[in-house]
Amino acid sequence: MSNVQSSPLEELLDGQTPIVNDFQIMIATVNGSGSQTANTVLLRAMFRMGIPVSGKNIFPSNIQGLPTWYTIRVSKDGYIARREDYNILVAMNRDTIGEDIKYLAPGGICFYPEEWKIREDRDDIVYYAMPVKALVKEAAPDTPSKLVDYVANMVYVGAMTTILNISLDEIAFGLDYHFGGKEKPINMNMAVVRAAYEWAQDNLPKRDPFTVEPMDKTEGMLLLDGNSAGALGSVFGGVQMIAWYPITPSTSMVDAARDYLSKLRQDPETGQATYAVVQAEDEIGAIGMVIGAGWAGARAMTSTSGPGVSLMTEFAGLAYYAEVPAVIWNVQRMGPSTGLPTRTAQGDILSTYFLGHGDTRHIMLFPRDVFEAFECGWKAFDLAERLQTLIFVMSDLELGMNAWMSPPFEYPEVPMDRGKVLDANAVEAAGRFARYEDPDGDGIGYRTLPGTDHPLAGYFARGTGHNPQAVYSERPDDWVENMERLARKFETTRDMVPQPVIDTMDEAEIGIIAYGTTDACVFEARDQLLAEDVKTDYLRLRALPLNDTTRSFIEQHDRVYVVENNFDGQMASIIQMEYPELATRIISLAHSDGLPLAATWLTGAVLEQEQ
Amino acid sequence: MSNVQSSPLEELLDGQTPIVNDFQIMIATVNGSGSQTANTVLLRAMFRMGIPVSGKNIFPSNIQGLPTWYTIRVSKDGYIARREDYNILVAMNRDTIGEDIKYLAPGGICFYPEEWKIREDRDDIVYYAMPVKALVKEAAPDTPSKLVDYVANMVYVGAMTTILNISLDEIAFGLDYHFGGKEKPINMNMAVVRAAYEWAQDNLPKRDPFTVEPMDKTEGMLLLDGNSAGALGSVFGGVQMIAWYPITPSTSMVDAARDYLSKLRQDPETGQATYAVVQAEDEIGAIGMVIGAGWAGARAMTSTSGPGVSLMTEFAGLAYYAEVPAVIWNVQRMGPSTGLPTRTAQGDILSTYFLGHGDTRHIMLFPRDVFEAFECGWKAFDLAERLQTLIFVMSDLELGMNAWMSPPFEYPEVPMDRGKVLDANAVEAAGRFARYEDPDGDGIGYRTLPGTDHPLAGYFARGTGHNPQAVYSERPDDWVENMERLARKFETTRDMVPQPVIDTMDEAEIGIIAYGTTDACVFEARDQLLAEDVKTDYLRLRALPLNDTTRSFIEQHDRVYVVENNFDGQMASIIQMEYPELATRIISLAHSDGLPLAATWLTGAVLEQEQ
Amino acid sequence: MGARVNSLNLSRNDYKALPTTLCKGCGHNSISNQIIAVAYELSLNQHDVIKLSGIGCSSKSPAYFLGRSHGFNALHGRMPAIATGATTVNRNLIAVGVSGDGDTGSIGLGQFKHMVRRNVPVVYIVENNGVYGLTKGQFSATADMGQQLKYAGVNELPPIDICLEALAADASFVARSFAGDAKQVRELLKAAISHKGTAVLDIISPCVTFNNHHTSTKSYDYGKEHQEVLQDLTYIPEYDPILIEEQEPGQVQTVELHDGSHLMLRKLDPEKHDPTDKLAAFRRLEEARLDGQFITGLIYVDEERPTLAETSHLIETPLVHLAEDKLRPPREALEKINNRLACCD
Amino acid sequence: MGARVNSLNLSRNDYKALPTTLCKGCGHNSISNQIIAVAYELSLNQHDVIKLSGIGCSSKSPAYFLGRSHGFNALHGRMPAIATGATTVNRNLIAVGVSGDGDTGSIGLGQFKHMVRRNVPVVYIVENNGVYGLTKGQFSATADMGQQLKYAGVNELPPIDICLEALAADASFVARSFAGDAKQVRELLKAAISHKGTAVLDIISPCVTFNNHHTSTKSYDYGKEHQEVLQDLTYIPEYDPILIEEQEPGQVQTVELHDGSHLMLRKLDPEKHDPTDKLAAFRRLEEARLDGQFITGLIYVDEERPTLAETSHLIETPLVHLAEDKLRPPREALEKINNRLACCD
Ligand SMILES: Cc1ncc(C[n+]2csc(CCOP(=O)(O)OP(=O)(O)O)c2C)c(N)n1
Ligand SMILES: Cc1ncc(C[n+]2csc(CCOP(=O)(O)OP(=O)(O)O)c2C)c(N)n1
Ligand code: SF4
Ligand code: SF4
Ligand SMILES: [Mg+2]
Ligand SMILES: [Mg+2]
Repeated sequence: MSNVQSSPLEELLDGQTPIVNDFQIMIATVNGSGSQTANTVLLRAMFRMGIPVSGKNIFPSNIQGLPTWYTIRVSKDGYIARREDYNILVAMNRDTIGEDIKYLAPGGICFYPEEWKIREDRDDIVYYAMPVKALVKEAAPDTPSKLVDYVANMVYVGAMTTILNISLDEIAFGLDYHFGGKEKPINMNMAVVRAAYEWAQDNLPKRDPFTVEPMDKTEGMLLLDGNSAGALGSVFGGVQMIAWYPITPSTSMVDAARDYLSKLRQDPETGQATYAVVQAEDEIGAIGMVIGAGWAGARAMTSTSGPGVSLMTEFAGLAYYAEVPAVIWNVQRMGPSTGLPTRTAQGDILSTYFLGHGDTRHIMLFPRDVFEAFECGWKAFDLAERLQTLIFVMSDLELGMNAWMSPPFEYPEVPMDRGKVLDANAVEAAGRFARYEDPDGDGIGYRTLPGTDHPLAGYFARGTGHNPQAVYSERPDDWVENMERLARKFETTRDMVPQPVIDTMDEAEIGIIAYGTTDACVFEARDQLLAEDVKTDYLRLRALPLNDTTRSFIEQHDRVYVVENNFDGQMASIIQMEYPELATRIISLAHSDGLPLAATWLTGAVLEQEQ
Repeated sequence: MSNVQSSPLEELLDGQTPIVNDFQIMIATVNGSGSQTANTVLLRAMFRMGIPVSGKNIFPSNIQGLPTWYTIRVSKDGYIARREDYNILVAMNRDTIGEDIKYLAPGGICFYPEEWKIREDRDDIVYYAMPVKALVKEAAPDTPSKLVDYVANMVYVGAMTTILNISLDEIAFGLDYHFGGKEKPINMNMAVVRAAYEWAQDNLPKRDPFTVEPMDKTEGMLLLDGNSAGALGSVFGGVQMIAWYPITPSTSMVDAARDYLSKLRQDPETGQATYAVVQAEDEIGAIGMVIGAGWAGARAMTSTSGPGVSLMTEFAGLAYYAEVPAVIWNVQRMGPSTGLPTRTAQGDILSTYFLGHGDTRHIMLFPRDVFEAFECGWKAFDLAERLQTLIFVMSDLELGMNAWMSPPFEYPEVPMDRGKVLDANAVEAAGRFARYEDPDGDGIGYRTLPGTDHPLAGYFARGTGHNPQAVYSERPDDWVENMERLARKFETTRDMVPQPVIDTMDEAEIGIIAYGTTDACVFEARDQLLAEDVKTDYLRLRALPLNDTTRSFIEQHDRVYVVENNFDGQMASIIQMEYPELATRIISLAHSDGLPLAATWLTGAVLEQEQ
Repeated sequence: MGARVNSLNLSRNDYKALPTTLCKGCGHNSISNQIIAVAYELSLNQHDVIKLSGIGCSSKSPAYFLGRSHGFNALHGRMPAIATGATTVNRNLIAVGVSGDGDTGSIGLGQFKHMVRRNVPVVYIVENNGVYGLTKGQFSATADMGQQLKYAGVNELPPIDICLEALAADASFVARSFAGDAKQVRELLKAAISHKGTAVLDIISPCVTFNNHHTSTKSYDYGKEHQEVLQDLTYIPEYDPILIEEQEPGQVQTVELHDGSHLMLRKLDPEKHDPTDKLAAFRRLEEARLDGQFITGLIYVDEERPTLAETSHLIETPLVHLAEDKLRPPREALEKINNRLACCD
Repeated sequence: MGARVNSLNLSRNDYKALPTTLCKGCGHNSISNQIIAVAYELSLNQHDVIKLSGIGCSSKSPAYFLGRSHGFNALHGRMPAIATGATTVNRNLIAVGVSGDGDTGSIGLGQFKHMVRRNVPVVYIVENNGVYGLTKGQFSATADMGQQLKYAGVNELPPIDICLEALAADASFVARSFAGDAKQVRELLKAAISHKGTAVLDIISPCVTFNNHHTSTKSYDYGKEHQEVLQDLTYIPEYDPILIEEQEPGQVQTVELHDGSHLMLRKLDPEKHDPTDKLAAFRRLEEARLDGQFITGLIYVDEERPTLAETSHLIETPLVHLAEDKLRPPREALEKINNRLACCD
């Protein structure tokens, strides 16, 4: 070793063991430049090497030309939450390269296009300059000019494949998968990958500790986004009608549904479909169609985001009060108002719970990952029809639009629960029919469907006050009885919705409650906390309303941290209002800046309180 | 005395002292038959005799032909809450006379048209049959046929005038007032009143104890409905634009506003107006116009009810987040959904507080009576402009459409507070302008109005994420800073909104919290409770958000009853979520059946807990 | 002597429902009566019918006819969406919708037009009285310009024309009628029920309480005096060539409706309005609007335009009749997908 | 040599704002440029202008012009309401609104039509590309029937026609143009700004990312090839009779706009479309729709129709300029009312 003063980087790297399968990559590009292909190919390649990965896209609300970041987390421990730092930067956006490099963790790597000739002025990181233009020209000289930017992204794929020791075969597989076997684009892209790979092999001596090694942790797992998973689940739930209006980040859910439906539920010869997908003129139309369909006996759903839900408010009240089944997916984004369409949040909890004027409370499901998104897809219909009401599935951009690993989806083991529906024979047998009675004591009446061939089967659904026969009534006792029945139904709901999942540690004194995508952050933070000797029990809510499991969990802990990705601590408020006698045990840990929660944030926040 | 067995009525009346100025009248009529004139004339007559009165209309959601009830409460003690029982029935609706008589309190009176020849089969009440047809024919033979039903109501006015000893002069005054001095209708109606009055003097021996006597308890007081008072207050608040869409029970507020505005704010010669009232195509349009006007610098308001508020959800979020001042009156009716348009409730508290997706909380005012409705009318504008946000005035059908006594309205003693607005000179002096900064630390930035003649004055209002310069920003720090400022503003609000009013009793152990029109019920129930030796302290909320006054009030009481006219106990929930450490002290007493709360209900409910 | 019955052995009374709670003399009541009459005459199965409405006096009226049918009293202005959902998932249903001019022309204009554009199969009746009846007499968007009402003041805005709006949205059936012309209402209703897509019936239906002054174009007097009937209409359930041949050539036009029935139009209008000519329909409507004419009859019809069910390529069986095995794809389908998405199969 | 300036001593650059974030080549950008050019040429005071929009790529564009003006980026489809409120309380403002075909034709159709009906003073530009650009390419309500897009599939519904919709709602200024025809856009913009009520400009503005295939009627190629210009337009800030007299008689029509400026129309169309004839405008539009013509130019104008401010009988002074003493009635007024309402005065 030389005895000139070593640089901070050398110090950092000196004698350091390689960092294997445990780092985060940040790929900074320009919106519309087609980096998505490159990124998912990289992601899938490592995934197929058996290494737990997750991919998150941080993109602007525009179509072309603005900064976009894609993070790939590689985690041998299976952590999939966002990491606040990143170790490997692929700097493909000239406008942001300054800031992007600034926040690269010490000891990290920065790939960038050689032709930008930037000053390599951080001495605690490794710079790898790539001759992007030259490589593209050389490897794919015939690329149409409008595809050059697109293909250029393959340069970093190739370079990273070399430097990180990714399997080139898996990259090839990934491209094949992505382009569905279409040879032309596969070959064009692969040529560039290979050129960059080889150039890096020959010219880029490895000066960093990061590397991947095959593992066996993804065997049999899937890689998918939550919108596709939810769509697929809905298809396996037998969805009959989707009415929707485009809005980020929910649009791709309906896209996926249309895609699956056309393959699984359309006669390939006649083109005849057993489903309808209607693009409405707005969200009021969309939910109205869905409610009309649900009333007529179909499994109907819509998918939207905050602004759409706000527009659905009046109809949500109607469905609640007229007791019409339907499913609404709220793929949450940042609010209030138009907010940030391309950023994630869990910010619509309170407003959805109480959506609609008058005394209203809705049922909400909280899938934490794509596996549960699939499950919610079909279960939501069972619940909606059983309970004759709206089911809100509260997804978010983080789940809906990012790439998640998952065990294979499980085929529903129970037949479709169509709820309490009387056909003509049943009405005939009863000799009477009254829509809004409570014969079973669970608050749920029996309904008939339009088209039921019996003179007593008809009824007039309405959002106005009604008696058990569904006839308009202004009588105080009719109103109160009906509200009391609805309250009974809400109680029935508590034990019917997906139950909380509890994970305990020996001698844990504190509890954590979280829901939805925040689970990933809690999962990791609990390990971090354990490392600091803070043991935690964890209850993950899967639905509202709450039930006794949650109550007892809180009773068993003096301090319960409710962790959520919003500003006001909305779920914490709901818990406090539902369990006033336990309210003081609740500590709200809420944060919302558009990004998924990071475990380090949560760990810090809990430690601050506990120490 | 004869020694035949005395009837129950005789027993009841026997030796009983007259019941003076303390009873409730129930007038049962048919919708559209014009009884409103008769009823308000009766009401006003007793009011002018110095006796505290209140009038409540229980009417159907249709135009003609369905049952309607009007109650007049006469209360020497000044109680104005609904009474559950009634002592005097005027049965003018054949369809309901059976039920109406059934619920008449023992010892009561029933006036009814002789020609119906009903069986007088209750022996614990007094029947007074009136020859309605004959009297009308005799007294007003030339009445156009379509007015006969209308004028027929004057028969019960005349008969009651005799029996209850109401001043005939005041009846005459009332008719004059009602018809604005127009001789023809005054004479026609008065002729029938007089005929019935005289007929009763001659033919109707008094067999009951009820009577009125002049008092001095209404000196200088007004008699008015809350919608008119709110409208008037808005006019004195300098309202510049009203955009609205008709909906019961808010419509009459805009009607009244138009009426007052045309007199007070329109040049009688040129017809030129200093205000605009626009009937929008729906509530989305209405609130949009109001927000456009508020942004442009005007005092703008809309008036609506639950379904309208639901439709305004998305725009409410925009105004909240873009920080645009405007005033929304929610004259609440029964919900969920279309519910009961002509019944009262305080059911939109939770949904309004959290109106809009994302982290949103709104400011709400709760007028308890017409005096405060007037006050809210102008104060809401001051608050909206000072705080640059929506102010929701939460009235209800009970306040909006019923007749209330009030001290004279007080002219605003402070000039209009137009809030933090920079004109061109101020911008010039500052040399810069950024819309969403917090120079004063109260969370409120300075705004400029369109038309401000300075090159730096312009800004782009938006519902999307923005930096202090109002430029679109997706930066996490910009988002968080903005939300933190909004939270600061919300804190500022707490001490700026109308403060709670507290009334204590010596040695009271329990507290009561109520708001809005429920005050009348609490006022009376506290006396009833005191009679049972239960002493109460009382805090009346006049606004949300809460502030420390409320916190300390709760701290001072082990048990605090939150009384409200809804099903779910919505304000109780909000208090519990705001003050988790006090949550267990809160006991929700919520009831909602479409009618205003009665003191006997509350007294019973409290006693049940306290004994 | 028993009551007269139709081919289902039902009397006219069997097509009634709850007694009306609308004002005596309200135009809406007479339209309800015509719906009852038509359903009886056509021997409609009530369980095949769904009654839909928004909010308003007009929208209440479905409670007063066809008491055995299912009904949905929706939100103000939002009946089109409910109709779209219900008829899409059950193609067998005959949807009869009743709306008001406020419901359709003000708050519901957008939904209305988009429903028309999709050609959702529904008989869409607008009971048009120029005011908001239920909220006590404000002007609606169809009120006459310059009209004065005691309560509402002067209407300063031009009226929108429901038929023109429908036509601009590519409606496949557009007619105007008058509640005072029971026969025409009935024949149009029959044709509308036989029509396969959206049938828009703009029926002037006087509000006797708030807008029946004879100066109002929405009053009985005005209607009776000014109605210009475009054609004499006869609905023929089964095609009867003899009936047609009896007519003078050139005077009678027949339109075949998609269920095989026909509408026979005997032209009364000198201009011989041809209801299959869209441009003519536009011109006729716009002229009437500019000249203040009150034309009634079939204004436009197109039996070819595909319905939403057709453009959605729906299977013939109503979706709600499909059993679980048609709705939930088989286990193997999921396995295939799992495999395709999997890491390392 | 200094930059060229206008009569306010401002350069064209002074009318710019933030750089666009729309796609390169997007039609919307070229419209923004014409707005900048026109504002510069007319020497508009930017503080007199408010820029309004809904949501969409198009609706973002007000951030890219007139950087010194106030602006309000409203909700999806709801710009009309904001425009109505702002212009009603401040009559002095010149409102320039930018919307998209999804914004106006889908979610916003109802508001749009009611705004038009009220004749709210606003230059209402629809940047019409037949798709939802910002949400990545779904068909909007103005998409061509039968059109196929890779992502969105086949559009089975007929397009709505923004101009026809405006006209049916009694619009007082209706024009259609093409983003590729900068001169026409400019002249129409100038006239629209001088117009006193709602000026609807339906400008075909290609979405180069999602709908610029030459088979689409909303593409550059199609527009260039098929544009049928109704008139050659020249906006004349001040009336110059000489300019007019130079023209061949019968070939030129001038329309006086309410601020005293004029629009000179040299007719190119053989049918000599007269933009002051409403029936003709209807016919022309509907024919174009049926025949698939792409006509551009001034389709209809009526300078007489009163604006909302006029029908509301507003005082000339903008309401927002009124001081407290004009807004809050005096103490005595309240006393009088108190007395009138009082029990026993
Ligand atoms: C969202 C909403 N806004 C307002 C109302 C109040 N409202 C009930 S009916 C009606 C107007 C009905 O007018 P129209 O459709 O013409 O029916 P008509 O009563 O004249 O038959 C209104 C505004 C409501 N029910 N819902
Ligand atoms: C209530 C609501 N629904 C949906 C969206 C999502 N959204 C944003 S822009 C847009 C369509 C814009 O299309 P268009 O008006 O044609 O504008 P373009 O982008 O084509 O210029 C939609 C559906 C939204 N912002 N708000
Ligand atoms: S108010 Fe008018 S529309 Fe309503 S029921 Fe009466 S007459 Fe008919
Ligand atoms: S996506 Fe289309 S409309 Fe949007 S900016 Fe790009 S080209 Fe323009
Ligand atoms: Mg009407
Ligand atoms: Mg578009």
